[in-house]
Amino acid sequence: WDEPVVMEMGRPGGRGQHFPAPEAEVSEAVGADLIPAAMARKDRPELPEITEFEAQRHYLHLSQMTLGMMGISLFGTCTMKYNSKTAEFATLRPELAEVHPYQHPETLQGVLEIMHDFDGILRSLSGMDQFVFQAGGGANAAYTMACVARAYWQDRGKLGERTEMVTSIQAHPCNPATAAAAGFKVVNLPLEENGYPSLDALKAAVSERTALIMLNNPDDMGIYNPEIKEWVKAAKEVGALCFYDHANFNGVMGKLSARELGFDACMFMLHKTFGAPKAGGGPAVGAFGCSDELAPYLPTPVVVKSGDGYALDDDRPKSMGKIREFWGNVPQVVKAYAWARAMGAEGIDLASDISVVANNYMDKRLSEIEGLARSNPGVSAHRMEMTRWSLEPIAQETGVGTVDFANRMADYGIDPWWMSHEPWIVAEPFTPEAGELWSKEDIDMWIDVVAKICEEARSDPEMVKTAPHNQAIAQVKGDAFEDPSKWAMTWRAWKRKSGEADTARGAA
Amino acid sequence: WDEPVVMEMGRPGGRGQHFPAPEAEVSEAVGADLIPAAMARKDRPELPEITEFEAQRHYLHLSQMTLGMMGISLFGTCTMKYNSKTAEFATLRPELAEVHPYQHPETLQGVLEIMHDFDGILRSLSGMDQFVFQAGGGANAAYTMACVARAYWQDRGKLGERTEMVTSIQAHPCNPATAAAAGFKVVNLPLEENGYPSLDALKAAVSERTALIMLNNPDDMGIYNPEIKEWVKAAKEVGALCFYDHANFNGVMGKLSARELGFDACMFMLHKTFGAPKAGGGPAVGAFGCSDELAPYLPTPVVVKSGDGYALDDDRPKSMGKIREFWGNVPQVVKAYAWARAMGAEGIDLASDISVVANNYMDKRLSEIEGLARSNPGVSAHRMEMTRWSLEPIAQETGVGTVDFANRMADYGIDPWWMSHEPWIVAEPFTPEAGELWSKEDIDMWIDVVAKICEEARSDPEMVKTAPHNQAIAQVKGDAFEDPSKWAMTWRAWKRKSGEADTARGAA
Amino acid sequence: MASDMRAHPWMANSAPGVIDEMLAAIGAASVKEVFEQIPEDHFRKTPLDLPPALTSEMELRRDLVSKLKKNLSCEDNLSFLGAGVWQHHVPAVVDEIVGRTEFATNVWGSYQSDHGRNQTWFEFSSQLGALLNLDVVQLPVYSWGCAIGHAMRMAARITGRSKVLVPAFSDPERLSVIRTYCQPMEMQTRIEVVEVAADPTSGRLDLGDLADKLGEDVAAVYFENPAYLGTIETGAAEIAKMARAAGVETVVGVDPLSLGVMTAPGDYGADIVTGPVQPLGVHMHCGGGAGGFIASRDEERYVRAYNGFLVSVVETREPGQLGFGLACPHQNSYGMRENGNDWTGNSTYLWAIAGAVYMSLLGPEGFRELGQLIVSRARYAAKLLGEVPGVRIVWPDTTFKEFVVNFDDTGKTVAEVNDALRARGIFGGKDLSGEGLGLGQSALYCVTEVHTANDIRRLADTMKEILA
Amino acid sequence: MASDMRAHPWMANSAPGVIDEMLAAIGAASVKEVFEQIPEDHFRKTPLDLPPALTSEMELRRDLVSKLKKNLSCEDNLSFLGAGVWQHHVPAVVDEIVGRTEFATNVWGSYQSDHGRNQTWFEFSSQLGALLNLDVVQLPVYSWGCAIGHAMRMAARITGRSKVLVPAFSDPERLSVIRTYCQPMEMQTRIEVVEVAADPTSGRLDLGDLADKLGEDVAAVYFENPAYLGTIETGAAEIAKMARAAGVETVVGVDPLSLGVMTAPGDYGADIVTGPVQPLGVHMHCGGGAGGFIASRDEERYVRAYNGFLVSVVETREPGQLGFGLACPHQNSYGMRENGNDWTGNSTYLWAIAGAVYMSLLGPEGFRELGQLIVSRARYAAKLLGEVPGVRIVWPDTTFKEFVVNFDDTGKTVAEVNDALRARGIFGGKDLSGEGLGLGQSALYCVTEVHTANDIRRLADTMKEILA
Repeated sequence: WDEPVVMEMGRPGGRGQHFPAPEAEVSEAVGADLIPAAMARKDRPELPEITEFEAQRHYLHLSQMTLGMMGISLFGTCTMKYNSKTAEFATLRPELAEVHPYQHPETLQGVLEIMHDFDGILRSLSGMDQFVFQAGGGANAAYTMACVARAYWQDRGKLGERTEMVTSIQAHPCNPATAAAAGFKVVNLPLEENGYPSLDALKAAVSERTALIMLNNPDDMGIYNPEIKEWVKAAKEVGALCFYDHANFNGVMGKLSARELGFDACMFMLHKTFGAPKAGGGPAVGAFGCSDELAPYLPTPVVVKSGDGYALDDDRPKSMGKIREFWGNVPQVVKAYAWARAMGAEGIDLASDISVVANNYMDKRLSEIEGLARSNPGVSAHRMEMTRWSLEPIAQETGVGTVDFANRMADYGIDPWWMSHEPWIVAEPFTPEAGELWSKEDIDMWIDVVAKICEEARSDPEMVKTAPHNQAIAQVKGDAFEDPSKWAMTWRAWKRKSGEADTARGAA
Repeated sequence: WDEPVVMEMGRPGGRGQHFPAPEAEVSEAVGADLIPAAMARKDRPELPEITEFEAQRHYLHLSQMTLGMMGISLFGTCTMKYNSKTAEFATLRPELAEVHPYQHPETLQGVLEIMHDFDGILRSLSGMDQFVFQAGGGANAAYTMACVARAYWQDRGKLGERTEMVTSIQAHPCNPATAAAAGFKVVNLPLEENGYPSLDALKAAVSERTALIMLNNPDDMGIYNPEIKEWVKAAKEVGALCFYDHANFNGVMGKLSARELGFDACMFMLHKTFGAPKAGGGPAVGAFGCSDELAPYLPTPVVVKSGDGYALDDDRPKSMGKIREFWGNVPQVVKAYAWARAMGAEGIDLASDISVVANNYMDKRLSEIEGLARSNPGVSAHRMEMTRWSLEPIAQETGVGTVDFANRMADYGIDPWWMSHEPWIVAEPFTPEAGELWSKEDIDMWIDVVAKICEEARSDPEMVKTAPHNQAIAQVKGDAFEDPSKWAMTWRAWKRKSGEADTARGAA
Repeated sequence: MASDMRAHPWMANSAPGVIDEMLAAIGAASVKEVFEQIPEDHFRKTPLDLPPALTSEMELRRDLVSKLKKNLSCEDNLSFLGAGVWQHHVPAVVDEIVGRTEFATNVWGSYQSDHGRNQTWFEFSSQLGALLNLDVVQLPVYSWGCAIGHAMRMAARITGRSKVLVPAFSDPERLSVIRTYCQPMEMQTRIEVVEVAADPTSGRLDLGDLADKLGEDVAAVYFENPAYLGTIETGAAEIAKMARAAGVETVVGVDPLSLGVMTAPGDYGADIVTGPVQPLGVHMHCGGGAGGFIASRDEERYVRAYNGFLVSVVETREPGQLGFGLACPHQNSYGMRENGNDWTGNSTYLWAIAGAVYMSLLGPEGFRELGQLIVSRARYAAKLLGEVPGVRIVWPDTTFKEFVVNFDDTGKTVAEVNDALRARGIFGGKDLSGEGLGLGQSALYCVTEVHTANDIRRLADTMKEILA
Repeated sequence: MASDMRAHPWMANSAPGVIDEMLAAIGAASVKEVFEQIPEDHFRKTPLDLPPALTSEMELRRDLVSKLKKNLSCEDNLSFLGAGVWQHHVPAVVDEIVGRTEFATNVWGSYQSDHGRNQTWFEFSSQLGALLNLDVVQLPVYSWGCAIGHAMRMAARITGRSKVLVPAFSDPERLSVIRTYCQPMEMQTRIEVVEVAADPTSGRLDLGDLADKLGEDVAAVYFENPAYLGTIETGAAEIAKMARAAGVETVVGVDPLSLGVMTAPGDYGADIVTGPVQPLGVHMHCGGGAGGFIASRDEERYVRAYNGFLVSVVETREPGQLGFGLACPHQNSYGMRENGNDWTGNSTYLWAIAGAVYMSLLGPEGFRELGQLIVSRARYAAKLLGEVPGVRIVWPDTTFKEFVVNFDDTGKTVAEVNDALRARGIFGGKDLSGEGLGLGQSALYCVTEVHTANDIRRLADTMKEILA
């Protein structure tokens, strides 16, 4: 579809929705011009004037111009899952969609029961004592950890002293970023030859200043830090709290228990590991769980069993306060509960088996393609649920790099791959993850496309560099993105900057 | 998408749905092997073995490979409407979707109220005294007419004598076909120079043998028969029943009343004029309405008001019997009710205004394109809501005909046009209809595409004849469709006939 | 149009000025002028009398939802109603796909632009063919009854005969439709519908009576498997053999959900097979989920006798590529008007899409498990109900999902029992007492995969309570 | 995997033999082998203790639906709850679009493959910008409270100051989030949150107190319009002027549904504007419909201070074609980890899609009509409730959709009133009595376009009845 921007569509007086005039008795009782003159809007917002059908058709076109899981996506660090429509439709029923979080708990027993039961499921998977679902994503759960740690140290009168958070340079950016936003100083440990920071480095980094450590394991390379128990021990020895960022849980589901490894808290991404939709970036849930020792500091409310029913516990005087309004993205919690129920213990265990086996199968086949290199080539052990790869050899040979590959993949109906979080320790990186959803046939086809683009990079590098070629639009020009005179985050700004109109009313 | 046939997908043992084993107490109580040996299936049906996700993705791909109202469709005789999702979602609620037609009427008061109210709306629009919704489409409503006529004449002891149905050669094929299927002999009146059969011809055709006449007005040419009142009078004079097939109601909504014109019965296509989805061919509803005189012969049950509530009247001894099981495609009736409520009397009247004005606007612009000819060029009056056009001039000039144009239109994101019902009185016909939904911009773009293809027909006829070129698949080869050794209505048959496999188990 | 009227959200050209713009282009002075073909005295005199317009979606929605909420549903109540529309599990993916606006659209469509839909249709026929073990499946017609009606007329066309045999224990609803398709007797082209007696001990066809009636004037014999009253027709192969010997077409009706555990009709000699589409992933929709399929062996005489749309896979101009189109398009009423086979038109093709998705989700194992589960739970229900004092299961051990429950010894009518059940949130079985089947105060109960053992015990316990 | 286990419908490679096939390709002898990195003593000792698996969709659905049905909804009850999540009409087309699997997908996506999504995001920002009269709109963050938190931190970054002013009458839920973002005091980088007194006669900001507190250490002043307690801040332009004079950023919170009738914040001097996304076509979802937007004027110092995703329209390699991508991608935490602006991650971007569709459906006239309708009905409700003996409307004539109802003179607590209402199918307003606002037994009532005059009379009549 050659689809215009909605702001260009329509005609004067076109309507997509009517609202009735107030009932006669209402107008008679209250009159007109109810907004105080000082605040009454005088201009007419420059919105499109289109019919209901035109809005529907426009956005249906745009949806069709979105690959969104329609192809094959082995997007590493995001763990592609099947998003059950059964769960989706259940949450769209008025019994959940038309429910207000301030309703009396007596009217919320169904959803509270599900949240309580799901808390129990996560407790079993992690060994933690209490979960909350208020955080709106994994990063927000990391922030929750930082804020819980603040409350914990504040309660002990040590907040001014415990000023540091220690993590690995390979940890997800949200860990250092949220800790910093919460006011902690971040200590990043570099990787050593085994692919993870050394225990000695950790021991050197932690001290009486350390408030907490925040870690992934395995990391995005697919490397598992086998000294993790010693890490936790070293951190505990200086009194620091230990947080397990379970972003890469898929390969260890049912295999590891964060609590058994000694961690005080952990988080699960329900929109990732637990099959709730990610929806292009939320609504999401970072389920945060912790030990009884940290539970008093959790954000409120906490769902608790109360007699025969369920209640919301708001009376937690040591609570860190709210990380976000209300109780969280409740429908996503219900979908995650549905995923866990549909999988069951045996299914979850099998899923991590498949996930790791499939990643190693993929590794094997990728290693046979000329021009690719596996990260940490010295680590020969089987990787976990994903592996970071590098295009450095072929990039040096052809000049075609990972961004070009990503652009070209879309032409094959394949979602562009995930390259790497910052910093790019591995040159020209990409990070595929097979998970338990994709069939062997899908994985094979994905690898075939990578191999095909390698060939194309050699035979016609320019074509790859100018990809995509059969997508809705051609490659975008990147120069505007950092140029204040060109970037345009709204149509207003675009019209003003592109000189298309003189209607930049109200612009700065 | 290069999408395989589902029968080729999957892997042995792949599953898309589980069903639980019977509960232990059930198995204990009833045992196993419950199907008598003579009827117990021994072979395994050759169905695909795929995951839930693979089924979803496959059919999502196929949906994306379906234009389905995503473009612009001015498909004549079908009256494209906006299908409200508001109504769609309402009917998908369990309060209607999970309702059984044999429930006690006390448990069906909501849907009965809507059907009763909608009956009232159609009564007002037509002047008839009672509507039923049992017929599953317009053709089925025509068949209902034929069967009601049978019951009417049987009741009068005249069924053996009243053996003929008179109609116009331009009436929708369902009229003669259903009358013939009901056992009547069909008398077709030819068109005369004004574009409709003459009153004299009608008078000559009707007699004591005539059971009924069945007519559209306006017809698919957009020509209105101004002598229709005289026709009805002539038919009545010989005692025949008169049926108004309101397939082309869109241009006369709110303008004409079938009963005021003298008709005994009429039908409305709810999936067409009344905004219920056509869904590629049903479920649909042909709402059949008639006078009090014919009402006793209607199929049962009829929704009636009963005290404070609503009931299903089954006790109608003169009824023709059932035209179809149950009461009809009830959700479509609800959607049609919703359409009528959303439009209101003023909106319906306006819609027929727009419909006829837009058709004449289209006529004007089409007449400016070289190579097209309007049917019945002698009729200069403004046409009704559609007009039949002919490509004869350009076909003679270039060899490119209406089928070729239709193939090519899809390449522009435009639904191929409707050509004509049989018989093709007009050579190389096409029949556009604008209706009230499409914007002037849409209509203009549609006409621009027609003009463009005319140019293409002149500059590159071969290209047009081999279209489509940018659809999911290329032009199909038609030779198999009439060849028993090649046609293949199932994958089983295809495998057998294409020699792809020897698994034609059970084939004839 | 009054100039102060708001543009309607469903009519782009109702925006101010657009009509005038088009009139100007036409050169017409007024809207009235474009209606010039209609004589003045044809315009209606009675003003329209419709309820107030609800152009606001919010008001429209409230009207619809508040009215529909007056219904009681089989989701909030425990229902044992079947008999032509059955409560089965509908997978969410089926709902998703049939709800896609590309499919749930107002267009009738075309093969050029709607390849995906065509393929889905073909996949419906292909998968159903795999369940039936038959090579030709037509796109569905309005309902099972209509499918039987067309099948009867096909048989008459093929054989040139004009009598059909149906079981005495036929669903009155379907039978009424069949009669509509075949009769009345006064019509020259009528087909006579004759009933074959039932064996009262088993509910199955009385083969002796069948043998008597299978004459040279008979076009077809029809039976169902499982039958209307739930019984399994174990004599199916024998019936087909007898029919073939008499030059009679064997027309069968089957529940497609039984075919994971019951023999495919293509394997016991059926010539034409019909059945309901609704069990294949379509909600009951208050009866609006109905649809009927027709299938047959792949012989030209059958194929040429179909009334509707036959989707065939074919090659395209692109080597190796497959496409889809309509086979034998000229034999239907679109092609031949009154000389076509019966008639066709809009039907229930959206349910073909539902069925395609449904069958692909279940696969061979899903159908087997489903059949197993249904028959087990149905037998369990029959067993528990049979243990309620005064209640008798008429044919206890030959049922797929439906069975006849007799209340004669309870002193209560079915209507009374059902009223009492309904007051307790249970919709009892369909009342058979008025159907002239000679079964007294009997009801037809339907049990499917949606009924758990608990649900069934609740029914039996409630039955005990109200009959105590 | 036990070999007799059925393949799971959500795991293609759980089909028999596939794992073995992959192991063979790898050259691994067992699944155990691929886990070789994990030391033996790390594997969990406690077995998983989860409820039984519901691999059958039918059973899963039943579990979910039967549990959710224990909730009472605002559809079946008449609710006057607002305060951060409000019951508004959601057009069906919005539900359709956000439910499309292309959007409601598990992928995070990419700009190359998801052009349609990118454009929809841009259209969200563009339309919201048109309502706000501002040129920069970021994709939404988790919630309104989070949006304010980020805005405060932006202001602190921009000004280099570390104190923010908030109204004394603040929503405690949002205020708690703001405090989480700014404090605690022990942290070196903390931002102090100071309350500005309210004028008790109007509920508006006390401009005298504001003037006193606007010092050189103040980064931002925050107020809402309409405010938490429903009042309209008529002094908005004055506040912004005072702030600008003090070098302080004016941060405003607005209800986007008010902007058809209320002045755009871009027109009264707001520097950074926040607000809830939920009213723009998102269901309440038990609070899961929350989302918060942040917008500002198009100056580099603002743009460089954003924490999240800024979608910009740009040209593509194809002349005349427009595409979309992320502006300033390196300033967020993905680009700079702990040195980025706050942090970003998954957020509530699906609601940007809802908002885009919603705003395109309403257009300028829809927003005007909607605003008119809401304010009229809210005032009507305030009027009728104010006529109930003992009930007092605290600020009767300055409200948009919410207003404070005081019950002190009725002798009943809000909790008692609400219990009595609930027993009659009405969810009363939010209880303010425990919030330390000094408003006694007061509740915050919310009235929107979904409440008809009848609904409102029903509330007033019921209130009379229970207070009689």
